[in-house]
Amino acid sequence: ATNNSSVSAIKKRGTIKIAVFGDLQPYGWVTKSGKRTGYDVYLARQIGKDLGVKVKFVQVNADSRVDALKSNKVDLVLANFTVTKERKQQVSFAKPYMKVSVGVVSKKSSPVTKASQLKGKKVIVTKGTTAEEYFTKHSNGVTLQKYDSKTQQFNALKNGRAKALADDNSYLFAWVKKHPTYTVGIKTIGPSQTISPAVKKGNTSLLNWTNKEITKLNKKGFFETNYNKNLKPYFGSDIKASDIIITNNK
Amino acid sequence: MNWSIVQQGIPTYEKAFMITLKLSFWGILGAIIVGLIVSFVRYFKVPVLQRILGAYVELSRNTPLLIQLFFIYYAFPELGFKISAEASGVSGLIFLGGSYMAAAFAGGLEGVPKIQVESGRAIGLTDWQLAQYVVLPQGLSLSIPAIAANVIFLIKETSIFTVVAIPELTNTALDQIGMLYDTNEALFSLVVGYAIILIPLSILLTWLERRARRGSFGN
Amino acid sequence: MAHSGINILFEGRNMVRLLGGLWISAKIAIVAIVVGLILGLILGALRTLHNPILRVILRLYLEFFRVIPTVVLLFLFYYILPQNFNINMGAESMAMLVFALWFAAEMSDIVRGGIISVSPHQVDAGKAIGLNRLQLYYYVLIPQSIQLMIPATINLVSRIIKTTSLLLLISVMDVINIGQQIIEANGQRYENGAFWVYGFIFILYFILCYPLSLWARHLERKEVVTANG
Amino acid sequence: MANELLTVTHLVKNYGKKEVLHDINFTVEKGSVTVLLGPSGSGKSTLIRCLNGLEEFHGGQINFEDQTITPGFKKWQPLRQHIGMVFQSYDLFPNRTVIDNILLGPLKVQKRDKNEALAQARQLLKEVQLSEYENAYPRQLSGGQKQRIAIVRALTLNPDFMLFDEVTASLDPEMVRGVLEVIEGLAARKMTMLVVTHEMNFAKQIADKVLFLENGKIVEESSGHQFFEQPQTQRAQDFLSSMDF
Amino acid sequence: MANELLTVTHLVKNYGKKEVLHDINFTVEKGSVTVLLGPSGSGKSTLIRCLNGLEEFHGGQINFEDQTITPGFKKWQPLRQHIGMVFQSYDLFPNRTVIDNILLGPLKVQKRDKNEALAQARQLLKEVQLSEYENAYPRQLSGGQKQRIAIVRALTLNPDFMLFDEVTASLDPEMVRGVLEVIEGLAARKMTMLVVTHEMNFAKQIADKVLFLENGKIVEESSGHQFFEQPQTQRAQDFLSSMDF
Ligand SMILES: Nc1ncnc2c1ncn2[C@@H]1O[C@H](COP(=O)(O)OP(=O)(O)OP(=O)(O)O)[C@@H](O)[C@H]1O
Ligand SMILES: Nc1ncnc2c1ncn2[C@@H]1O[C@H](COP(=O)(O)OP(=O)(O)OP(=O)(O)O)[C@@H](O)[C@H]1O
Ligand SMILES: [Mg+2]
Ligand SMILES: [Mg+2]
Repeated sequence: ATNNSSVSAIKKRGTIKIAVFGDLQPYGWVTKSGKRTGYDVYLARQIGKDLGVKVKFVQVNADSRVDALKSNKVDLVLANFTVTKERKQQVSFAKPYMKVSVGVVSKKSSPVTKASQLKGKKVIVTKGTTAEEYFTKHSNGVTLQKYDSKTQQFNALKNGRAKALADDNSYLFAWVKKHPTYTVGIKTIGPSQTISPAVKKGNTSLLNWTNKEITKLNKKGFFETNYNKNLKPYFGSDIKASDIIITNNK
Repeated sequence: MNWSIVQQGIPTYEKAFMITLKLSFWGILGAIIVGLIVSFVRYFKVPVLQRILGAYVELSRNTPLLIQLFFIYYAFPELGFKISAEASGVSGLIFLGGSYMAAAFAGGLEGVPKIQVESGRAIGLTDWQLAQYVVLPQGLSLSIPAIAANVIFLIKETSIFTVVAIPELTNTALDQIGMLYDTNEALFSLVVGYAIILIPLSILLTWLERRARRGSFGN
Repeated sequence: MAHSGINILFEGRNMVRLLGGLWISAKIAIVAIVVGLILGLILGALRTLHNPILRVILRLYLEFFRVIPTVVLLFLFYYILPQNFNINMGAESMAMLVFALWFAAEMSDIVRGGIISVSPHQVDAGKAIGLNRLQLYYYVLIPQSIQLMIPATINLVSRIIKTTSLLLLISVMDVINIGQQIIEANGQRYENGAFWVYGFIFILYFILCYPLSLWARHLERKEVVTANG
Repeated sequence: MANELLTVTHLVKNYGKKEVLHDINFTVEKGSVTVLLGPSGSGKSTLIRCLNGLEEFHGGQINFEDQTITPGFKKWQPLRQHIGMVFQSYDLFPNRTVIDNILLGPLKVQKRDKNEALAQARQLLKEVQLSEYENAYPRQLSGGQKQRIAIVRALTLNPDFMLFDEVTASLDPEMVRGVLEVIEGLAARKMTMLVVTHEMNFAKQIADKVLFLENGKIVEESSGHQFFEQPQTQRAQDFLSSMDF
Repeated sequence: MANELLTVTHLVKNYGKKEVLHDINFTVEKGSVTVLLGPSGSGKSTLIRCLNGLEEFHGGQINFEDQTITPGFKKWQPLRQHIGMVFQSYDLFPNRTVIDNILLGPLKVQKRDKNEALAQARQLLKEVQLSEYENAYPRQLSGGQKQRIAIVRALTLNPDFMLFDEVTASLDPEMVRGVLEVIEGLAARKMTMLVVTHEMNFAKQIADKVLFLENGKIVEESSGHQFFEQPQTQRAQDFLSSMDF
C-alpha cells in the first residue's frame, strides 16, 4: 500500500490529521467557546503552518492513540504521548518535546506521599497511560480503576471513588492548581520519560520531517513561547519551564 | 492473530466474564422484579402508583443506559449520593430493564384472551382467584419469549459498564488494546466471551418463540 | 457555591456546542436509518423466500448483529476494518455504516415478521387471481404488512437514537463527548457541573425519544382497533 | 307467580352513546327452555351477558330468585355460582387439564369437598361420554369435545339456570349434534335454560318459549310451537325463511 | 370425450409422510356442477387446492383443457387466470377498495384495457347487487357482501372453471342465501364449477354430480339426484343423516 501519510501525500491533500486530547487541560482541551487549545494543539497548529496545510484535529482517548495511527485515522499524534519501549514497537516516535514522569495525586487532607501507602487501596488511572503501565508492573497490592477518559477519571477522584489518582505528573501539577484541596503527593514515581510526536511505523517521510521541524522550532525558541503561553498560568510557582520542556537537542 | 497472546489472556477474561455474568444476573433479576411490580400495578390499575410508575417507564425507555449510568455514577455523588461502580451498574441495568420487563409482562397479560377472563368470571371466580388461576399462569407463559429477548438485550447492555471502570469483558478488552496494543486478540477474546453467553440464549429464544407461535401455550 | 450549577450550560458557546454535538449524533442516526430501512426491507422480503441458502446467510447476518453488543460492533469496525482490510473511513462514516448494517439486520426481522403475519389466505387469494411472485409482494404482502411494521420500526428508530450515545467511545464528537469537554473545562467553577451537563443530555435524549414512543403506542392502539374491524 | 326464576323488566343497555338494548321485558319460568333468536347484531349476546353481569346494564331491573338487581349492582360473583354460562368460542383454560378445569369452581369458589366434587364431575363426564379425557389438556380435544366439557364445567357448580350463547357456532357440522344432544338431555331433566342458537331445527325441538330480538328490542314473544308454525310478525317470518335454503 | 374440461387421474398428495389424498380419479364435464362432500378433514380443501396449484401433488396427473399437469408442474401462474377460486375465509385484500380488488387481476395480470375491464366489473357488481359499494373498503362490508365481491373478482378474469371451497361456512346464517343465489345463477348460465359445501339443501339443488370423499379417497361418485335420494354407501348415508338435526 502507498503511504498516504507521507509528507508529499499530506501536502497534496492539503490537510494533516493530528490526534490530540480534548479534555486534558492545559495540553489539549476545548475552551467554552468551542476552540481547541493547549500546549499540544499549539504545536500542532505550528506544524500545520510549516507544512503549509490545514490541520484537522481528531480527538482521541489515551487508549486509542496507537490504533488511531495504525488504522490511518491520523497522520500524527500530539497527545501527550509518552515514549515507552512497548509503544516503540507499535509506532515511530520523533524527537521529544517534553519531559514527564508518573505522579500521584491525592486529597490534601490525607495525602499519599509514598507508594507503600497505596497498598490495598484503589488507584484511578486512564486506560492506556504510562501510569497504568507502571502500576500494572509494580502493583504491590494496588487495585486499579481503569477509565476511558480524563474527564471520567478526575470526576471519579472528586467523587472519592479511590484513594489516589496516577497520571503524568505534568498535568497533575496543573490540575491541583485548579483544585487546591488536592496535592501531588508523589511528584515522580518510576523512570523519567519523554513525550514525542508519533507517526505510523514505516512513515519515515513524515518522521524525518517532524524531527527536522522540532530541531528548527527549538532553535527559534518556540517551545519556551508555547510554555509561557499555554502552560505557565496553570502551574504553581514551584514548577519551572525546564521541569517540563526539552530545549537542548541531543 | 497471535494465539499465545489470546491464551495468556484467558485468566483475565475469565474473571471479566464472571463479572459480566454476575452483574447481568443481579441486574436482570432486579429488572424482572421491578417489571412484575410495574406490570401488575398497571394491569390492576392501582391508583396513584400507576401514574408514578408510568412516568418511570417513560424515563427509563426513552434515555440511553450510558447517560443513566453517568448520572448514577458521576452526577449523583455531586449531590451527596454515592454507590460503588458495580452497584451503579446493577442499578442502571435495573432502571433500564425494569421498564422493558414490564412491557414483556404486560404483553403477556394483555395477550390472555378476554373470553378466558369472562369464563373465569362465569364460574364465579373472584378477581384475585381470576388472577391466580387464569390470568397469571397464562399471561406469564405468553410473556416468556419477550422476557428471553430482554435478557439477551440486557446482557449486551452490560458492555456499557466499561464507562464506570468496571473490569467486565468490554473494559478488559479495551484495556488490553490501550495498554498492550493487542487489538485483534483483545477483540477476539471479547467476541468469544459474549458469544459463549449469548448464542445459547439466542437459540433458546428462537425455540421459545417458535413454541409460542405454534400455540403450545394456548388453546 | 453561590451560583447555580445550571449556568454551566449557558457559559460561552456551551449550549450551541452541545446542540451541535446532538446534531452529529442525529446526522449519523438519520443516515443509518435511511440506508438501513431500504436494505432491511429488501433483506426482510428475501428472508420470506423458500431459498435455504439465502435464509441461512441472512439469518447469520441477523444473529451476528444481534448477538454482538453494539459497543463491540463499533470497536470491531473501528479497529479491524482499517488495520486488516485497509479500508479507511472517518469515525463518523464508520459509525453510520455500523448503525446502518445493524438497523438493516433488525429491520429485516421486523419486515419478515410483518410479511409472514399476513394471513396465508391472502397469499392464496393473490395466487388464485394469477399474480406472480413479485406482484404478490408488491400488491398484497408489503402493503398489508407495512402497518404492522411501523410501530416496531419506530421503536427501532428510538433505539438507534439512544445507541448513538455510544459514539463517545469511538471519538466521535457527539453530544456526550462535548459534554465531557465542558465539564472538564469548567470543572472548578461549577462543582456540580457533571450533574447539570449529564442531566441536560439526559433530557435531550428524552425529548428526542419520548414523542417517538408516544407515536408508536398510538399506532399500536389504532392497529388493535382496525384489526377488529 | 312463584314459578318464575328470572324476571327482566325495562332493561336498557348502552355501549357508550349507542343504545343496544331498549326496554327489554320477559320472564323465564323454572324448568323451562327459552330460546333467543334474532339476526346478527340484534343484541342476543349482549342480553345474555347482562344476565350474569359480564356486561353492565343501565336501566330497568333483573329479578333472579329472591335477588333484585339494578344498574350498578356489584355482587355478581357469588350469584354466578347459580348461573352457568357456555360461550361460542371455546373457553376452557388451556393451562389446566379437563378435570382441573371442571373442579376449579367447586373447589376454589364453592370450597366443596374434593372427593364429593370429583365424584360429581366424573359422573357428568360419563354422561357426555368423555370420561377418558379426564386428564387431557384442552388442546388435545376437538371443538365439540371442548364444548361438552365447558357444559360439564358449568353444571358441576349445580347452577339453577344455564345460559348458552351459540355454543355450536364455531363447530364443524358433524360435531354439532353431540353438543346439542347434551343440551337436549338437560332440557329433559328440566334444567332452566336460556339458549341463543342459529340451529333452527334444534330450536324448534327444544323451545318452550321463543324471544325474537331485533335491533335491541323484543319484537315477538311466543311459545315455541307457535313461533315456528305461525310467526306473528313479518320480521320473524322473513327471518325464518332466510334460515332454510 | 371432447366434453371434458378437467380429468384427474390417480392423483396422490402427501403432507410430509402423511398421505392425505390417495388415487383420486374423476372428470368434470364442461358446463356441469360437481359438488364435493365429505366429513371434516377428509381432504376436500386439499383436493380443490391441488387443482389450481395452491398445493403440490405427488402422483398421478391432471388434465385441464389441453394442458397435462404432472407433479412438479411450475407454470400455474398463467393457468390460474382460467381457474377462478373463492375461499371460506373472506379473502379480499383489505388495503384495496372493492373495485381495486376486482381490477387487480384484469389489469396487472391480464394487462387488459382499463375501460373494458371496468365495464365488465360494473356489470358483474350490478348482477350481485353491490354496485353502490364500488369504492368501499372490504371492512365496510358484511361477510356475505365480501363473498359476493370475491366471486365477482374471480369472474372478471373470465375463467373457464370455478372452484368454491365452503364459501358460506364463515357467514352469519342470514347472509348465506345471497351468496348461494349468486352461485346458482352461475350454474344456470352453465359455468363449470366444483363446489365444496356443507349446505345440504343447496348441494341437492345444484349438483349434477356428487363426489363423496372420506379419508382422502372418493368413496362414492354419483349423480346429484341419486346421491341424496339413494346413497350407495353406508358412510354416505351416515353422513347425510348427521347433517340434518
Ligand atoms: N363492546 C362493544 N362496543 C360497542 N358496541 C358493541 C360491543 N359489543 C357489541 N356491540 C354492538 O351491540 C350490538 C349487539 O351485539 P351482540 O353481539 O349482542 O349481537 P348478537 O345478536 O349476539 O349477534 P351475533 O348473532 O352476531 O352474535 C351490535 O350492534 C354490536 O355492534
Ligand atoms: N398444511 C398441512 N400439513 C399437514 N397436514 C395437513 C395440512 N393441511 C391439511 N392437512 C391434513 O390433511 C387432511 C385433509 O385436510 P383438508 O383441509 O383438505 O380437509 P377438508 O375435507 O377440507 O376439511 P374441512 O371440512 O374441515 O375443511 C386432514 O387430515 C388435515 O389434518
Ligand atoms: Mg352473539
Ligand atoms: Mg376444507
